[in-house]
Amino acid sequence: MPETASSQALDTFPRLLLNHARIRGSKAAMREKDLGIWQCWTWQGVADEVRALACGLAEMGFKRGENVAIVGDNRPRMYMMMTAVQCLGGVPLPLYQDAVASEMLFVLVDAEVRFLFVEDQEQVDKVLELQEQLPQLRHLFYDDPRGMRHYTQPFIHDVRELMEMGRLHNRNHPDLLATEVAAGAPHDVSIMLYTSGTTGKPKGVCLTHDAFICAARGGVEFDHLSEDEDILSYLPMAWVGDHLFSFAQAMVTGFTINCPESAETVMNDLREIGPTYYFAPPRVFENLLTQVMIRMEDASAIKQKMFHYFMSVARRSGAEILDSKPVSFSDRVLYALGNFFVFGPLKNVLGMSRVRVAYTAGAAIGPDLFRFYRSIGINLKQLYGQTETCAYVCLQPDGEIKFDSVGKPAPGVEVKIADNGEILVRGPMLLKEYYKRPDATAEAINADGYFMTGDAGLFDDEGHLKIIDRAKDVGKLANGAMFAPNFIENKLKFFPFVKEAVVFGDRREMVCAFINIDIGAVGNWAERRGIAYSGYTDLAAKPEVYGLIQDSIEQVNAELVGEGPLADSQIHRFLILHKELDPDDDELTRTRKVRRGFVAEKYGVLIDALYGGKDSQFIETAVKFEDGRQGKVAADLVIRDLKTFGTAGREAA
Amino acid sequence: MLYRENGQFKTSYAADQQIFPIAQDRWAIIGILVFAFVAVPLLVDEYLFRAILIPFLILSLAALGVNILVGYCGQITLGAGAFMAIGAYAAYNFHIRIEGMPLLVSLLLGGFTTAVVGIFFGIPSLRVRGLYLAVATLAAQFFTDWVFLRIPWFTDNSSSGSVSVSNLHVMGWQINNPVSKYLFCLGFLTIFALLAKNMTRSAIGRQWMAIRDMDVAAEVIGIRPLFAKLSAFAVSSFFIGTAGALWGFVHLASWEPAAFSVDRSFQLLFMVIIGGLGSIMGSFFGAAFIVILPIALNQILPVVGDLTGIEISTAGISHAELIIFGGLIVFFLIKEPHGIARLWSTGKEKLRLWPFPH
Amino acid sequence: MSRQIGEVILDLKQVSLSFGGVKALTDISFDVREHEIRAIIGPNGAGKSSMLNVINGVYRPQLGEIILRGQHFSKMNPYKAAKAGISRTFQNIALFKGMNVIDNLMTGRNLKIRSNLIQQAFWWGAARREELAHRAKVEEVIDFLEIQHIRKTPVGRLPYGLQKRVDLGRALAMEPSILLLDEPMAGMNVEEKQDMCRFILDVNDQFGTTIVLIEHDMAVVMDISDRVVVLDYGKKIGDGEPDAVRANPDVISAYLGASH
Amino acid sequence: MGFFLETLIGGLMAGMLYSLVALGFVLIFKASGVFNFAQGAMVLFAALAMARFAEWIPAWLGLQGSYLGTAAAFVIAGAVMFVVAWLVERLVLRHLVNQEGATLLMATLGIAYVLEGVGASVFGDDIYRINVGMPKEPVFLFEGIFPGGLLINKEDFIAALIAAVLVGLLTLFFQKTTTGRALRAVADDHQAAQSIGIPLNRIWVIVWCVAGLVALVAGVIWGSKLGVQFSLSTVALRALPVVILGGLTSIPGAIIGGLIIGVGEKLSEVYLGPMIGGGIEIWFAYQLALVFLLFRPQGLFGEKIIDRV
Repeated sequence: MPETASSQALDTFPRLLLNHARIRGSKAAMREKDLGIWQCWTWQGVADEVRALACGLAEMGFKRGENVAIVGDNRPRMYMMMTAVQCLGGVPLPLYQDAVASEMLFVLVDAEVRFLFVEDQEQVDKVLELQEQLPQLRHLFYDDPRGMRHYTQPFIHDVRELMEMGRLHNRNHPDLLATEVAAGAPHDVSIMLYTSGTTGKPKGVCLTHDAFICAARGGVEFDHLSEDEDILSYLPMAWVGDHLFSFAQAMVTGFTINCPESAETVMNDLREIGPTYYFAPPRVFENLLTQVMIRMEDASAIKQKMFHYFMSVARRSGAEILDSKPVSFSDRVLYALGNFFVFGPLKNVLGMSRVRVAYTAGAAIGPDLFRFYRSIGINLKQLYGQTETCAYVCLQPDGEIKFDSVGKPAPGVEVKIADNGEILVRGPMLLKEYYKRPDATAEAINADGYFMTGDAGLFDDEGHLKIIDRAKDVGKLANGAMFAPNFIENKLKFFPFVKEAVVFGDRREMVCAFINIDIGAVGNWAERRGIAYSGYTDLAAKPEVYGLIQDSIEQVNAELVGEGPLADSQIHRFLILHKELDPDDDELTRTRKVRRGFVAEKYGVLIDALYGGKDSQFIETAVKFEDGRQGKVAADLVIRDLKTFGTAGREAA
Repeated sequence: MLYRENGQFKTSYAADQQIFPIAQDRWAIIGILVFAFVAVPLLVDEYLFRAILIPFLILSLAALGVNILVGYCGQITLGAGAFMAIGAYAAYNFHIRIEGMPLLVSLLLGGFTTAVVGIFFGIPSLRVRGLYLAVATLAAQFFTDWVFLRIPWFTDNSSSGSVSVSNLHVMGWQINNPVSKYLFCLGFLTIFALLAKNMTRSAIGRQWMAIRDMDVAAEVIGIRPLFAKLSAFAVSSFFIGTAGALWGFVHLASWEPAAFSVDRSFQLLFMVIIGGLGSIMGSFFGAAFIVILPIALNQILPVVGDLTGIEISTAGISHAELIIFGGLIVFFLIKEPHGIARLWSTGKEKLRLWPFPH
Repeated sequence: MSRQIGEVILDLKQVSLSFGGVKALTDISFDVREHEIRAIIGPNGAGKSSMLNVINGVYRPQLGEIILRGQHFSKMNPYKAAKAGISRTFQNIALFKGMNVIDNLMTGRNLKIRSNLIQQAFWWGAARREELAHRAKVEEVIDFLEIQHIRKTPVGRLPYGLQKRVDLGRALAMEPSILLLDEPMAGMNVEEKQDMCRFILDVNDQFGTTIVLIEHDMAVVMDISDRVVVLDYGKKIGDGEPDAVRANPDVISAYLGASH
Repeated sequence: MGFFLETLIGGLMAGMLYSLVALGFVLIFKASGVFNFAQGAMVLFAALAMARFAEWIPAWLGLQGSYLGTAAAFVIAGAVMFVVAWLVERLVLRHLVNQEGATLLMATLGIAYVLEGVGASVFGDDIYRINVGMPKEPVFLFEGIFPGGLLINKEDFIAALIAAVLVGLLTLFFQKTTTGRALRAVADDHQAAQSIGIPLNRIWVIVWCVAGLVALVAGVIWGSKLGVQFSLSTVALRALPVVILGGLTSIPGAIIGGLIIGVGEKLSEVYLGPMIGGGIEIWFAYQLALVFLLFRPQGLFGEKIIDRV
């Protein structure tokens, strides 16, 4: 049957796009809030612009297999450029738009980028800063012409120029695009994403059309997504999660992606669009919840009472109702009332009224946080995956949500646990290779074709995967007991007052911790108690704040007692850092993961003080401000001892 | 609380600039209109039509007119009653002096005549502002009072000074019972309210508001105060005049100049201030408040008297009404100087943000 | 810089203005060339604002004349000035407080409205088309000034710095050829001043708008203006390029005398 | 000629009373920015109080036909007006600080309703007479100069005299006393006045007391002439054009404006009335003021407004 033949042929993104243009050409493919309204592109419109872009690139001398770097916020034309590059058999290479010039340099050189597509003047300036070091750079295109009038360099072009050129080219060579698309193959690399890499230089992860299409199809079928979904695309385009959800899945199903107007208006744009399918890292959900709680504090007493009453009803039965589990009639009635008075309106102001499926991934999510969203009726689920696996390994099936697991292996994915506890995965979604790094590729994929995730985990009785830590981070205390720092840090970070935590203990006799407080939550807490403070450093040093954090850590200690092999990892001593850990100071990765080794080295004095039994320690640290200036922050940090719990009680019980 | 705005995104300026951009509001207004046009005629008795609904509709229309001038353009008027009178007498004269004049045309010509006179009395607004202007508009009030009382031509030389119209019909539809009168006025009000809303959201409305908020800045961006103010006077007078014609023709059927005294002017000004200056919705709220309050007091006071055992005479009740009416007005001005419309919009805002307080 | 400073577009000749015997401006002449940024500086009460008010006809000078693109005006009025493409911002922000940002900017499009009252009342035909077209124009200004997040906020609720930006926006919505700015940066913090400077330069650069600017912050004035005129007690005491003006002894003494 | 002079003098005498009432308006407006529409109701209320106390007090105390009763009634009515002033400040004005002119105007209308309602329920709503012993008989002056002399109504003459004296006293009070100076400071700038320690609230009570007193005198005079009845409150509306003519903030403006309006009204009634119909005095003053406004928007003595931008 011809139909089967054509659907079989839908194995690269350009073919998917052309197919959408054919069968749902007038349906909205992309929207962007611009000039006050949601500007729309239909699938046909997208296909036309992609054609113009691709032909323009061809005219400019683009060659099959070349990498095109794409830098900017989520904009329709940025996504279109990706497909345009793919049409010609090239590889789009999205970069983090907030990366500083020096960070971009490595990738641009490594990937031998000749063509660069950036959003605006800001990004152009960054590239111009590096111009000397990029001898291979041929053409730089920009999307937003604002402020670009005086850039006279001949290699800088408005993307509209490129498209104009492309249209002309298309008239002269109308078959070029079809030929190029036909020349593409599913095992071609469709995208290259650089992993930030907690150690060493970033590596380019090459992922094929096939890998991403499989991953996207798997997810789509798993959650029964249709072409009617709306998704808000606001996460960095260089992140694998955005690529899977906003690009690959949209391309597979034909649903609509929506780009917000600006960073300041994301919340408002979210409310307007009301996505049906939503994806965000835990930190976003966390911030939202904190906002909800802070804003509710200002509400009248009656409203607060009502809110808390119905939230308790939701905690009791909300998640169960969502999972269609049996719930008493009275609770159902109360929940329905709560839905009218609290949950429904709350979802409306959060922009989540229409959400059918929401996912979070990228870091562990606190059980309370997770429960909150599920209990008010938002079908929030976790997934597990990495850049190397197209963010696709495990998914939580509807109705089988466990707060401490990441779900079951996704369709088509094989997962097994190695002897050392490391999670190994195999399937069509695996990377093809690391760009120009056969050594790293060989290291990551074992002889059986399994990718070594580097995470330690275990399956529970029902086949749900539970992640404990990075495999290489799992160490041993001096007494031989297992030490999983991330596991403990995540427990700490589940407290709203703790922004970041770094724990130490590998090959040491006890566990100690650095804490970053959350300036918003703690600041609010302090204001309500009338504690005046001048800034982060000052607030962090307040004895009251120390007390607050101490309580939280001791609670974690109490929980750890029940975690079997991790009971010895209770935290004995801690201090609150005088500055916030910051990607600009290299203490965090761009995805806000702690660079443990770097931090340990940078703050060696503090670690010595923790383990040396001192009560306080002076430290002075260089910092980079947002505008690029350098400065110093100095403080005398207090160190506190903590209560730990024996395992005797548990044994007695 | 009732709002679910997710997914109501706008993909064109036309959608973004519609009168009710939120779907829930659109449904509510459709519901209200259906209720007013269909359910009310079936449910309500004659007394309610006569005593409350018809006066409410006509005075709402007049209040809309006053609000355009006072609320949108910032020109205080104390002569609204006079403009109602002009509308009523002009329509009357067109109606009786021109054979076979259709009712609708008479009413609208009443409005147009008022608009012309309104422009004339608006001329002082080009020179004087604020309270000076308020007093200048009183001049219009007293002058027209006198004209219709003393110049017999306007009242068709009627010996008693009172005029009357009868046998009203529009294209074969007899407007002779309370329901038909109600529907006739409701139709007028609906259309005029739509026109008023359109004007206030267009260039002309912005000109009025610019003059109101900061006249020097308005001039600097090329708004001519002459045109803005006189157009506000004209439109406002047109509305008030038409309302006056309806008041005379439909509500009263026979009337004398006292029906449009300075008290009527004050009453209309009360409506827009209590309802909310610069708000179409406020005009309705204000009219409802002012129409219903005296009737409610009239009903409630004797009951209160009975309950407390105090014998209240009819005169006593009317005095108490005055006191309570005045007191409530002062109370309202103190508690919510921006009027009921402000309460309404904060309430709506709260509902949209619910459960958050702000 | 690619912009070309052109011919004299606005010329003031021997303008004198007084209020009931109090002299605000005495025999002042100066010219403004097309596309340039022209600053007026001087101590408080030097007559700077009066100068702008004369240019766009809010005040009528007793003596002197204004030549705008070769046309002589002995008396300007605000409407004529607006028609001729002069728009301005105000020292004490004169926004329309009862309207939101979009509507404030829409008032700036007033002179370009062609539809009549009746069409507007029915929101019909030309009125509707115009309304939507002008909205699109206004959105461009909103985009230009980066005030998307407040487009539907009533201006009264905005912080001062943003109100100033909206004030500029309303002036820009007129698509003026000459823009008069009365202390656009007064009372702003450093960051807001930087933004405002950037906007002023961008306006001048992108649209070729001629700008006449009153400003107190000398660093800013010297930085962005092409020529500076200095007033003191209603008299002109200096005129020229920033460096020349800075070196002018009269200016130095007026300024030192005023600020120390 | 004699007839013209007669009319002129009659107008001046009536105008003196307008001046007095206008003064009440101006004082309140100067001190608090309130355009007091309740002035008419205050006149009615004061007249009612006077009329009824003048009946009741002799009845209670058994004083018949004595001037003492009338005097006591006047004092008590004055006290009542002071209480009214105090209540107005307490219950209304202090809650409406910084509101717009139109709102304040509406509030005074509310006060007017309350006053009319209270007046009618406490004092009754019939027509009452006030008899303060004003001579009713006319006198003839200058019989030597004009044939038949000039006919002057003695009652009007005395009323005008009283009004003139009161106007004079008030003017002196506000020009010479500390309170007067404080009041003028308040009129110039509320905030500045407050910051140098002038108690706004007390000033307001004082001006409302003065306005109450003015209303009482006007009420007594008009009441004894026309009878105390509901329409008295609209007579005071006639004083409005006076303030417009004179300028809302000007005391001399109020005085001169009153005289002009008084004369204008009488002359127009006599000379224009027969031509275009009777009763034109209702609107004539307004039109006069209106035409005048077109040429001098700030009134005769009002300050010129300069727009600063």
